[in-house]
Amino acid sequence: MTTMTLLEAVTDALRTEMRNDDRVVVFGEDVGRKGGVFLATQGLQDEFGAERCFDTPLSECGIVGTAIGMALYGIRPVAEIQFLDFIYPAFDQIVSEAAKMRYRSGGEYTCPLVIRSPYGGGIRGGHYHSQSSEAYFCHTPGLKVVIPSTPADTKGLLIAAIRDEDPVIFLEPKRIYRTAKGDVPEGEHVVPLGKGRVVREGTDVTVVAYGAMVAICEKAADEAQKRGRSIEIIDPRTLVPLDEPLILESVKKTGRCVVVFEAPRTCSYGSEIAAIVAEKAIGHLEGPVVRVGGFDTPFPYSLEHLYMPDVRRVLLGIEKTFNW
Amino acid sequence: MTTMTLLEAVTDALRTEMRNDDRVVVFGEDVGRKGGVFLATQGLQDEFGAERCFDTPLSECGIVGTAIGMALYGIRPVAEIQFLDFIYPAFDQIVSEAAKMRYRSGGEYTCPLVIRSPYGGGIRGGHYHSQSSEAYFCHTPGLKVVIPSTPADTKGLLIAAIRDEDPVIFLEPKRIYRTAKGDVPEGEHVVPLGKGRVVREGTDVTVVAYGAMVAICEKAADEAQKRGRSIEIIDPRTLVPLDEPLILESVKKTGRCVVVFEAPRTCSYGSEIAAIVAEKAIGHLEGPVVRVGGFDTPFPYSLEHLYMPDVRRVLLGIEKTFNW
Amino acid sequence: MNRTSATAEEPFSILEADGKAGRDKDPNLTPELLKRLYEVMVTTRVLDERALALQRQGRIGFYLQALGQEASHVGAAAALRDSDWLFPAYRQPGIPLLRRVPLDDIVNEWFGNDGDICKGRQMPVHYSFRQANFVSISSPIGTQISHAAGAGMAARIRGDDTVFMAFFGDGGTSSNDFHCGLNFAGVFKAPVVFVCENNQWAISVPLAQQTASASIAITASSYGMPGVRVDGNDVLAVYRVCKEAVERARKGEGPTLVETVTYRMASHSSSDDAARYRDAKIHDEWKERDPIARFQRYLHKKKLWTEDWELEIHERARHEIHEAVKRAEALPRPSLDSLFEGVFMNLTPQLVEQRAELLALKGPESEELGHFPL
Amino acid sequence: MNRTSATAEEPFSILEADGKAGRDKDPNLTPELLKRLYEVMVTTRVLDERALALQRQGRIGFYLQALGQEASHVGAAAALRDSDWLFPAYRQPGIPLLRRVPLDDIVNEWFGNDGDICKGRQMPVHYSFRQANFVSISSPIGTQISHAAGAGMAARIRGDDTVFMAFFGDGGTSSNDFHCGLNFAGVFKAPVVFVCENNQWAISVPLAQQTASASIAITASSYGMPGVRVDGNDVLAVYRVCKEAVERARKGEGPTLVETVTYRMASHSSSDDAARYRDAKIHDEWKERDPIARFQRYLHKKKLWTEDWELEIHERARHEIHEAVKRAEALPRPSLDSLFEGVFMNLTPQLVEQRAELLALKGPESEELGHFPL
Ligand SMILES: Cc1ncc(C[n+]2csc(CCOP(=O)(O)OP(=O)(O)O)c2C)c(N)n1
Ligand SMILES: Cc1ncc(C[n+]2csc(CCOP(=O)(O)OP(=O)(O)O)c2C)c(N)n1
Ligand SMILES: [Mg+2]
Ligand SMILES: [Mg+2]
Repeated sequence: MTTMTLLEAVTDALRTEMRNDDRVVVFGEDVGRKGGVFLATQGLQDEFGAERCFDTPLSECGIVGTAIGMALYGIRPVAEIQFLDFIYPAFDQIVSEAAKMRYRSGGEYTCPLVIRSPYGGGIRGGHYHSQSSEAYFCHTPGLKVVIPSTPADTKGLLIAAIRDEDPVIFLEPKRIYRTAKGDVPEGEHVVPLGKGRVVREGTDVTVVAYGAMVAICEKAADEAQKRGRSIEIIDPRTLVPLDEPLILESVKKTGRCVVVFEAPRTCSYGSEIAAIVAEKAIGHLEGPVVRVGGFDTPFPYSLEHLYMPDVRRVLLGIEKTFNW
Repeated sequence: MTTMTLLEAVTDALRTEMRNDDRVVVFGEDVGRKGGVFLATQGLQDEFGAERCFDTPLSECGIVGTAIGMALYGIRPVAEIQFLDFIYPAFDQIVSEAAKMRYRSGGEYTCPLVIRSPYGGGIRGGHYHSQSSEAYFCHTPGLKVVIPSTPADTKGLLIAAIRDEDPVIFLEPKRIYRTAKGDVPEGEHVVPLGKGRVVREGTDVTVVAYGAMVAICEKAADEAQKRGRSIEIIDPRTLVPLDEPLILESVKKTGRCVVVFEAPRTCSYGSEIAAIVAEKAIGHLEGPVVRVGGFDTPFPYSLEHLYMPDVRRVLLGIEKTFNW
Repeated sequence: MNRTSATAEEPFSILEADGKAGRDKDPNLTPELLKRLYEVMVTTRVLDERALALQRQGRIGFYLQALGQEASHVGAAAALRDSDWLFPAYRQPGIPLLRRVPLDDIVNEWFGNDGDICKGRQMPVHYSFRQANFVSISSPIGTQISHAAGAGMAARIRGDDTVFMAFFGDGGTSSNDFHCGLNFAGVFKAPVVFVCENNQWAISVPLAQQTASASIAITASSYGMPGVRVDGNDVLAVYRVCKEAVERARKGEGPTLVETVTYRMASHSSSDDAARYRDAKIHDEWKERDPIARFQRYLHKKKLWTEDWELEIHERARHEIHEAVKRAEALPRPSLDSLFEGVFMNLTPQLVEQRAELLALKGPESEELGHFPL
Repeated sequence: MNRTSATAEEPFSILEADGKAGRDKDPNLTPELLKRLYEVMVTTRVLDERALALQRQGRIGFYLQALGQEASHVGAAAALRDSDWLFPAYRQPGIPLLRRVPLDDIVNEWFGNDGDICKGRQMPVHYSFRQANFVSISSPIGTQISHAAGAGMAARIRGDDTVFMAFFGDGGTSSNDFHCGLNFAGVFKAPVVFVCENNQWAISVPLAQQTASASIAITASSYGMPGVRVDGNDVLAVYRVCKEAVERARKGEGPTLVETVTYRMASHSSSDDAARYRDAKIHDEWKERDPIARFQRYLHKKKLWTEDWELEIHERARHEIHEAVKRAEALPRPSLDSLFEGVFMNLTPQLVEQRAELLALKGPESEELGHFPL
């Protein structure tokens, strides 16, 4: 075990898999010499050479399009999109090509690739360096979507993603890149995709949260505890495929559910969790399923701290499941 | 009143607004000389000239990017995307630019434009000529999303969309382009955005459906009636902004809710309706909120008729709200 | 100081009207290869005709012909080794034939039946033939261009000498992927030959509305690669130009853009009627340059062509297609189960549940579907 | 027959090292215009320095300098009429000054305060100045290129003689919108001048990794428009080249691509440290070609420059910026209400409800945010 930040865990995972499998290549804008704008790929070009860790022209479309070509040919691309806000020029390649390749070819051609990208608010990045667009990818059949919230999970899930035979969108909560610290196993460490994590057990309300929202929910749970509410927090870790039983069993136990996320509310992943609960645990619900998310506005700069769910809003959400 | 098909209503709306407002221009791939692959723009180039109805190069990115530039400058672009499946090369322009222009500039610059596109399955178009991706747009703050299900609504909503001061994604259910026929008012006819429609009244279950699914639900409701279930069908018509009260009041009356849509289930608009109901009408629910949608697979060709919700599946969904 | 736009150079050609090869230009291919090229081109045309007829009879849902473009894609692909990869668009039906893909695999795809490699997921002509290194075709225009660049980059990283060939139309040059695909290929010196079949039309949009560039080939300089214009109705010229490009790629000298200048003789697809927007006169001019007739005259001169042989090719093609169609029509639809397979390598719990939902349905399946594109 | 890639031509320049104008090249601008250009360039540099200092002091969150590129964008924009439109990127701070945008409007944007035209929605330097026909800047690279093409198409449709100028970097030429924007402009003969400020770097990626093209200007021929390479550190040359392009556009002769060859003297932004990836030697070479010093020598020769005047410009700029900053720092944040305004023209019921939710919150606002980009 070594203590590291979530950001260091990203680098550690990449290094581990690049050592382990020489088919793994890492590329994107500024990932080579500079080591990435967040320095997530620092040292990789030095260790593995510019053939396996390299800079690309400024084209997300090209990054993903060529990653697909590489995956088709049989190497293992791990592409970085500098900020998730800039992934849209590649949207066609992701949605029309990577996601559908296996299905449309009857399994003849497949796309085992990883697209890593920092996402979410909390670093004063404003409109275009803060968005949480996981829902777009979750809505697209054929993509796996993974979001870690701890350094250990980051390493284990990223390694699992690289080894996966299907395209994985791996979203890194940049707000906690350096604030989330924890013990991380050295060398091989795999956290299987599709398995959630009970962050803390509780009996009164189930709170589902991922990424940077997990820590906020833990603080809120501490507060709620003081007010006599016992909160169970579930971090799904893999949004697609989802560990539904973990969530449903918890909700059946607590009878209440709050989903916390940063994205705009409409058609969000929060809506998805709410819909699943409303479809499959209705008989156990003792209150409304409450979504605590971003607002249905673009992401602001100066009022960022009000836009994002904070402890106050999580607590209010919890209260709503009791008083409605 | 004239009887026309939904497709003819599209043309009628375009013609009416082009006559009414000389700032309105119509363009896209093959919309000029050929009149569109579905012939929705037939006759417009003849009547209004190639300056106001014209063909573009094969670039959705360019179509939407230039449409935004036109809207900024003050004319009223109505862009056609040949099939909704091909809108993704323009996704960045739609999500990062059109949707955010007013907000990010503090209202200095705005984007009143319409993107029209045929969507949905049912014409044996397989993988890439059948998708329903309304959820991507609904999840994007700053976009209005409209889907008509009758010829009269098509005309009224499209005219409202062209007159709207914000970007509107206008999705046309191509499966019923020629099969949906009905009376349409001549000349000016505006159906305001944001108002839903009660397709039929009923007391036992609220079915929310839009586009080509409305007609399927009407058939299912007839069947259900025979079995003693009284179905209320609501067509929201505008997905964003949604006429929530119309749906919530209906659900509060019936105590049951089924949402029917063609898109893959996860993070769909169906999930959104379910989430709203689970948040705001929980005390009135007597059964689970059921989503009857496409499956979480890419759209198939040969098994299309099994992929899309049909009367059988709507009936099963209705039954699930009673027996669960 | 204003660099004004270049004018288009004349396409390189070899075959002259009378069937002779231009001075010093004949690539002197072996009789076997010459005959093979001809046979594939003719078979392609027969296949195309039969498929369109099936569509007109309502037996398959859609079809897209390559009439008049047989030399352009067959000549290009023939410059490759079998181990080289193809990233095709939808208008290169001759390539599967050239690569000896079994006819049943082709025909079953049209029907989307249980024998279809793609399990009936895509419309007709969206083939995938892994055995032939023929990568799955998709409908969105241009996307395969950056795939080819990426595969080329991968081969370079691995140290393989595989060469990659991507096909697309004049319309495809306007796509996002044309720009980023050629750009990446140029920067990373990917071993790719980009073949633009410039057939003058993108559905109803003529070339002049597609780009103001004097030619497609000159755009190559934007990407630091050579660009070549070649007569797309001249199979020898296309072959020779592509052969050079393939050699360059294999030697590590990077990508080439080849523009084959040709003409789409048919309507865009079975859903289209080109008479609505196209001048018949130009059509007739191109008919004069029919790639099969031109090549036939050359072979005739070389005494490699006889009427009997011609008949034999036609007969064999018709017969084999007929038999394959018979077999294809006897096959059922893909199983209901197959709907859920291959979204991922393994079924997710959600897909297992959704499959169960579908399997539990009772009553007749409804099938009131429309036609493409209505 | 292989059309090999062109080599780059030398950039057009006027100002010689000693401050003379090259033979027959001097555009003979009026003393007023010459002095105005110089003043704007110097003020731009002062503004940039002050802003970076504020960022280093933690008073604003982010900044992006244009150090060394003052001639490139000021010279280009000066070729326009005030009624012409600008579609800028984020590295043209001189243009608002040229167009006499009030300093407060600029400075308030850095602070994202209640006086900010953009209501604090965007990071510093993402200005919008409608009064100055300066269109809202966004972060995604390249998107403004196709907007400019579209606006140009619209003006043609309306019969207006407005000209449009879009700015972007060498990195921006790899974007989807560079390709489709120039393509549409070429096909529709839009009255647009596309100015690529080729400063050799896109953050840490050098030009050679961005494109294998010999230059940016030669890519113009892909779009059937003229392309011009100009010395971007020579304000007279940039002005003259752009003036010609603007005239062409206004006469209905279509778009031009101008490549200004320059160098990004600073790090990419306040978050970047160019020493990590860039050779200091080349940096020093470019310092020799400083656009302000070069222009100063020319003015000096023409007796239009004095030390006093120089001091005066600096003093005035520093003073005015200082005052504007003082006013800006006194302003509060935008109101909480403002968070929900301007998503659409009118608030939707959903937004009204969400606003109420936020307004109902009690207790202290938490603000444990990180820094950009950490
Ligand atoms: C991204 C995208 N937009 C639109 C279409 C619809 N479409 C299908 S084929 C075609 C024209 C293609 O023209 P070209 O690339 O020249 O190829 P050709 O058909 O001439 O072989 C269009 C517009 C599509 N398939 N993909
Ligand atoms: C689509 C997109 N991808 C990535 C980024 C991150 N990014 C910001 S500036 C920049 C480099 C831009 O280089 P260039 O276009 O040459 O402009 P310069 O900064 O040199 O003026 C990058 C990669 C972005 N803003 N948008
Ligand atoms: Mg074509
Ligand atoms: Mg640059």
